[in-house]
Amino acid sequence: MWKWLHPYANPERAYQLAGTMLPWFAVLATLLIATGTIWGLGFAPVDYQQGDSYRIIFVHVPAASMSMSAYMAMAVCAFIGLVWQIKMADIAAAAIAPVGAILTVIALVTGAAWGKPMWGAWWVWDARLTSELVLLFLYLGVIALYASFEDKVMAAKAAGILAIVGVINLPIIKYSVEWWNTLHQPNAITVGKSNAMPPEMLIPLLCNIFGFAMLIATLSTLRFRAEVLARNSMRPWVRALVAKECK
Amino acid sequence: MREISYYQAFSTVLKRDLQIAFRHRGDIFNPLMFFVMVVTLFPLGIGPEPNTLMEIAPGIIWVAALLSSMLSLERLFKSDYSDGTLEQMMLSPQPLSLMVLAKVLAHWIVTGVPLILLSPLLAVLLNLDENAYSALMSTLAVGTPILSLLGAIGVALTVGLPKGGVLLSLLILPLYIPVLIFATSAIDAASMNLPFLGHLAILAALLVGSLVLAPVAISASLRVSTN
Amino acid sequence: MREISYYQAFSTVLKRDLQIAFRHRGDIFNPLMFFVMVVTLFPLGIGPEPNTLMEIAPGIIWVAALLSSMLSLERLFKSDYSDGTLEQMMLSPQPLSLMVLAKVLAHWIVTGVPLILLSPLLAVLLNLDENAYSALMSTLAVGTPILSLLGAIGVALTVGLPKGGVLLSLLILPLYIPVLIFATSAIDAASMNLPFLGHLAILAALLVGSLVLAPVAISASLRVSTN
Amino acid sequence: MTQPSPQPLLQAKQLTCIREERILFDDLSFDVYPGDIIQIEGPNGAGKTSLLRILAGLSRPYSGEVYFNNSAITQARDEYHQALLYLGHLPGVKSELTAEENLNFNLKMAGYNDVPLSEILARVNLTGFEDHTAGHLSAGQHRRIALARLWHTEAKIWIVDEPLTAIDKRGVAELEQLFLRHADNGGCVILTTHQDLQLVGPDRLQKLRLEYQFSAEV
Amino acid sequence: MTQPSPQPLLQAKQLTCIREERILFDDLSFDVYPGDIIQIEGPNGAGKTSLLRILAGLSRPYSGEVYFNNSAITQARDEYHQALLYLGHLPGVKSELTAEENLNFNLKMAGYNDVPLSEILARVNLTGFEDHTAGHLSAGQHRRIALARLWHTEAKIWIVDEPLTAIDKRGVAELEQLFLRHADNGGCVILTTHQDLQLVGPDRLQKLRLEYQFSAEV
Amino acid sequence: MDLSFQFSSLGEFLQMGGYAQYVWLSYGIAFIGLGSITIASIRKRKAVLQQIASKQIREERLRQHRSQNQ
Ligand code: HEM
Ligand SMILES: Nc1ncnc2c1ncn2[C@@H]1O[C@H](COP(=O)(O)OP(=O)(O)OP(=O)(O)O)[C@@H](O)[C@H]1O
Ligand SMILES: Nc1ncnc2c1ncn2[C@@H]1O[C@H](COP(=O)(O)OP(=O)(O)OP(=O)(O)O)[C@@H](O)[C@H]1O
Ligand SMILES: [Mg+2]
Ligand SMILES: [Mg+2]
Repeated sequence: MWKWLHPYANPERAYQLAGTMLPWFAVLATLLIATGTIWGLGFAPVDYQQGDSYRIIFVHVPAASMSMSAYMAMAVCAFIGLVWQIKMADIAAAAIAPVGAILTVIALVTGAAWGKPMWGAWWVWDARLTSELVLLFLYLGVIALYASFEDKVMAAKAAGILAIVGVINLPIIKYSVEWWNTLHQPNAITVGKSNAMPPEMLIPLLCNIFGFAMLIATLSTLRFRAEVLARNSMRPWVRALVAKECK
Repeated sequence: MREISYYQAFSTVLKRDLQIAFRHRGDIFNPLMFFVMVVTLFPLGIGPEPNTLMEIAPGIIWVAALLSSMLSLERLFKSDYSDGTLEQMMLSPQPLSLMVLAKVLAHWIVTGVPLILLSPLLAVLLNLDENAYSALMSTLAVGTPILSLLGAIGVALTVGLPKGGVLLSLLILPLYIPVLIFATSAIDAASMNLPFLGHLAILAALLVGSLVLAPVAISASLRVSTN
Repeated sequence: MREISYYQAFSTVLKRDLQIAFRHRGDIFNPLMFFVMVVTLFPLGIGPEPNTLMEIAPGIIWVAALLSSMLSLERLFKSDYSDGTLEQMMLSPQPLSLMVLAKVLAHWIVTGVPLILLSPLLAVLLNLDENAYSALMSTLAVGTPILSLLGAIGVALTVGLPKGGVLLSLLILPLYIPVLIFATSAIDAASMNLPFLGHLAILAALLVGSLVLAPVAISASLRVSTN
Repeated sequence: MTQPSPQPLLQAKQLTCIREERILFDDLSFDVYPGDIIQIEGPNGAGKTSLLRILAGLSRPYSGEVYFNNSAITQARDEYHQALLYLGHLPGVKSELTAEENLNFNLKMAGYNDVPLSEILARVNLTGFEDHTAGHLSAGQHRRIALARLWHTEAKIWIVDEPLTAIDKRGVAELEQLFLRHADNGGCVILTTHQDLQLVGPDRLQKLRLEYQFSAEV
Repeated sequence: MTQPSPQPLLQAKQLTCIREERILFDDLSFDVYPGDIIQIEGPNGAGKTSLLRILAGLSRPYSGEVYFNNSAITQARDEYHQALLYLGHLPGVKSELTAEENLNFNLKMAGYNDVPLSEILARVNLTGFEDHTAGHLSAGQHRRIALARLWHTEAKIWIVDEPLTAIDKRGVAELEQLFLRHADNGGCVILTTHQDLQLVGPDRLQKLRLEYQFSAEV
Repeated sequence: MDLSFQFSSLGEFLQMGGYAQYVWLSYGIAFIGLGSITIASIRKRKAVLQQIASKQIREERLRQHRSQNQ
């Protein structure tokens, strides 16, 4: 593990590697999301139960599932940073956090917009909804902690510890919320049990899910590169870069 | 003459923290009063309907306990940090996580225990079902140490920041949610005369888990945030 | 070249405090998050029943606003005290109560205003009756400055003490109770489609009273507690 | 401590200070004239800081009174504060603000507008640190931000408590020169320090020694 | 900084420290032998405190490593901390406890039991203040409580950051004597101060000068 | 697989079978959110470069100041 990661622990190498991967991520993300969204909005068949409101699924489910994956990715980076003391991994974790938070917000808003026509309320205290809300709080905690330290090296380490603690708690939270909710009030969300989804719906959905994954990769890489530059501003290679780009 | 003993380090820190707390009686008295006042604010804000109150009593008592634990935690490492004692503790030959555990234990003794003892009184104020008293006290007894342990992680992360205050709540309230949920549903079950030992067992498992993991996380956080 | 002007003193303090707050975005963001999180804790503690939640929503939102105002107040004078700025303010040729008023105003702008703006969202989360939204926002608009002013008196009294934290809540929560009662009953009235201007007028009167008296009380308390 | 000079700037009359039932000083009277540089001396715990805080009006003496322009400072607080510059153990510098913002705030509060901030900061050797937040400066640089006020003030009476703490040698020399210049221009300086002053010679420096007193009968 | 002596107590190897993207020192290496008294010199903001904190293991250098007994201090943390006594800018004294309780706590944490507390406090001239709460003592007395630990320790390596701050002249002389005695007994002292040491002659004192560096390419 | 356009007109497409506000709200928020974070991320790199450049200038000034003084 250490041997494999070691070369990329060098900021300059990491910066360049990120630079070569960036366009691939970006192109894939654009293509997949464009296909999935246009297909989903215009060409996928109407759901006989929910009518056209179901078309929200093509943003809602990708955003919701990717918000969780992004958290996992962040925590894994933080763990690598903490255990093997690789500064680049800490920076990567810090770069993922805002992207994940935005996805979580999107999942919440699209879910709420879907809930209003389906359940007649913008918000109910359902297990899934609640745990998504808590996920948002966890993200915000990581971001706020990172923002509070002026020394970003320390900031990334501290935020990393919090991300790891959060990931241990996330299953506990999810479990507890699920279990809490069923005790009080079984909720009427049975919509979209994905057992019988026809391929015309499933393919655009999968397109968007992968598209969102690529988007996370794109945005995180972008932010990662900026952070690496900021952290290494006294290095000659950064100075050369600055001299080149700012004329 | 000189003797490095883990036990001595633990007990010295514990004793010192208790001594400071008892010197300022306020440290014990104030979180308790905060707890009582938050609980009394609700009937004022919601209205005195006994049935509503009864229904929401477990939730209110536990939310108040959560907030009061969180607020009193805020200063856990702050004064040690700002007068340099924390630095000295990090430089002492014993493991930091041990001393940190002693500090958390002292904090719990000072703020958690009185709260548990006082809780039946508040239950009376809020018309809680009588069957639920034992569940209330036992969930508090098992749950408040978890709150102290988890909260201390957040405090350790923010100790070097100029204004930790409210940031802290953002970090640790989400972590408190499982405790809140299991505890209040245990009380609800008890007030419906259902068994609640299952819930309590989950809480106990959480306690054991955090007892093992939290000190390590706390000391790692302290080393990072005071770097 | 040198010119002692009251207006300049007021605006300099106000600007500086806002600047510090905007520098650490957290100062604005965190009390707000605390407010949101306390509100979400209640459904988790009490249960997701929409009707119960609707009934207790005004109380919960106002208690959360009260606590978040109080907690964010805690640091109002503390950092000025511990870095010596307060001493310098006391030695400046302008009246202390003026500068103190500027500080309280800055605090309210930073913590009170965002809270008012966010409150409808929380009302949605708690299923508050739609008629009551305007009452909620207007009581918050008139009530939160009172909280800041009254709270600042308590903060000023405890600023010299090593651990003000929870003691503060004892001093000021009782002062907050009238505001809580009038505000929640205004909202209750509104959700039953009754007029609530009467309650609001009482709150406005309280605001005017505290605007006149609090700054004097605050500056006197500061002089006493830092002697 | 008395010179044949027209009008004292500041008069301490029969000051007594009692802390924790211990008498720090008793019946202490002295006058401060323009041009005076007075060093309060004494071992740790003698009561130097307590005396300076009483002189500045930050705490009240057990008995006695401080006079400025022949009126008690509690009576004429505003005029006194216009003529006074006090720097205590705590520097009065906010860690969250930059060096420049801190200085600007301090000067504005004292009524000075449109000040050449970076020039003043250059005087205390902080060029290049103008927009570093003060919390990220070293101990000495932090204190220098507070001291910068001394370079731009019209206050006649300077009361400074251990101004040389954490300041490097070159900084100490510059401060001493500043004190001399201020005294020459008709101001007065009351200071404490445990270091020996190098540039302010024994002809200029007046010393007021506070002895360490054991609790004794009054 | 090298003497023909058998075994260095502490070795700094190629230390680099970067703060706020400014290089404070780069590739700094030196050995510390028993008997050394080393004063880190330099203007405000040069990086003295940063260096001492790295030597003590309180912060990590950007690159490089500190060795104690030929093993990196991060590896052998416990043994190193047994041999180390560090006193920073902050005294590590609790305002709520009395002088005696503070000292007792500090010594117990370092593993010393049944210590003649009042005797040690007498060494730092705090007789009569044993049961005053530390918060009610003067600035110098407060620091003296922290310094008292120096009079009762078996640690070989002393790292002290501006130990003379706020201490009166007699206290400074006593401290210097103590440093000399400690070095004679095979210990070493690494300190910073902006004052000139009077008793530790230039034959004993080794100086390590940190120059103020501008950010430069590595 | 049926890959035909599901709506008979653009107007109908915009109406989304009566769920227009919810569907377009969702997609709107999603794309505004993703778009703004994309822009912010791209700008961030520029801002960092700018910052480093201005710092270099300041250092230069500092170096001159110090060499004058010494
Ligand atoms: C604010 C409200 C909502 C939130 C926070 C929310 C959140 C979530 C989350 C976290 C997932 C899990 C994604 C995964 O496991 O990969 C999910 C999936 C899903 N949601 Fe929502 N949701 C909300 C409202 C709704 C509504 C109103 C509907 C439909 C009526 C809906 C339909 C679905 C469907 C169909 C899935 C995929 C289920 C599956 O594949 O297992 N959601 N949502
Ligand atoms: N907490 C911090 N965060 C970021 N930068 C810091 C911090 N502390 C110090 N620095 C930077 O490191 C530089 C050196 O600081 P340090 O405290 O080591 O100086 P010093 O030599 O001890 O100075 P002094 O004589 O004033 O105590 C400072 O100029 C500052 O820019
Ligand atoms: N806040 C306080 N409360 C009670 N007593 C105090 C307080 N501050 C100081 N004292 C008492 O007053 C005495 C003198 O303190 P003061 O700070 O005036 O001494 P000092 O001469 O300035 O000493 P140093 O040289 O150490 O700064 C102390 O010994 C202490 O007993
Ligand atoms: Mg003093
Ligand atoms: Mg220093």
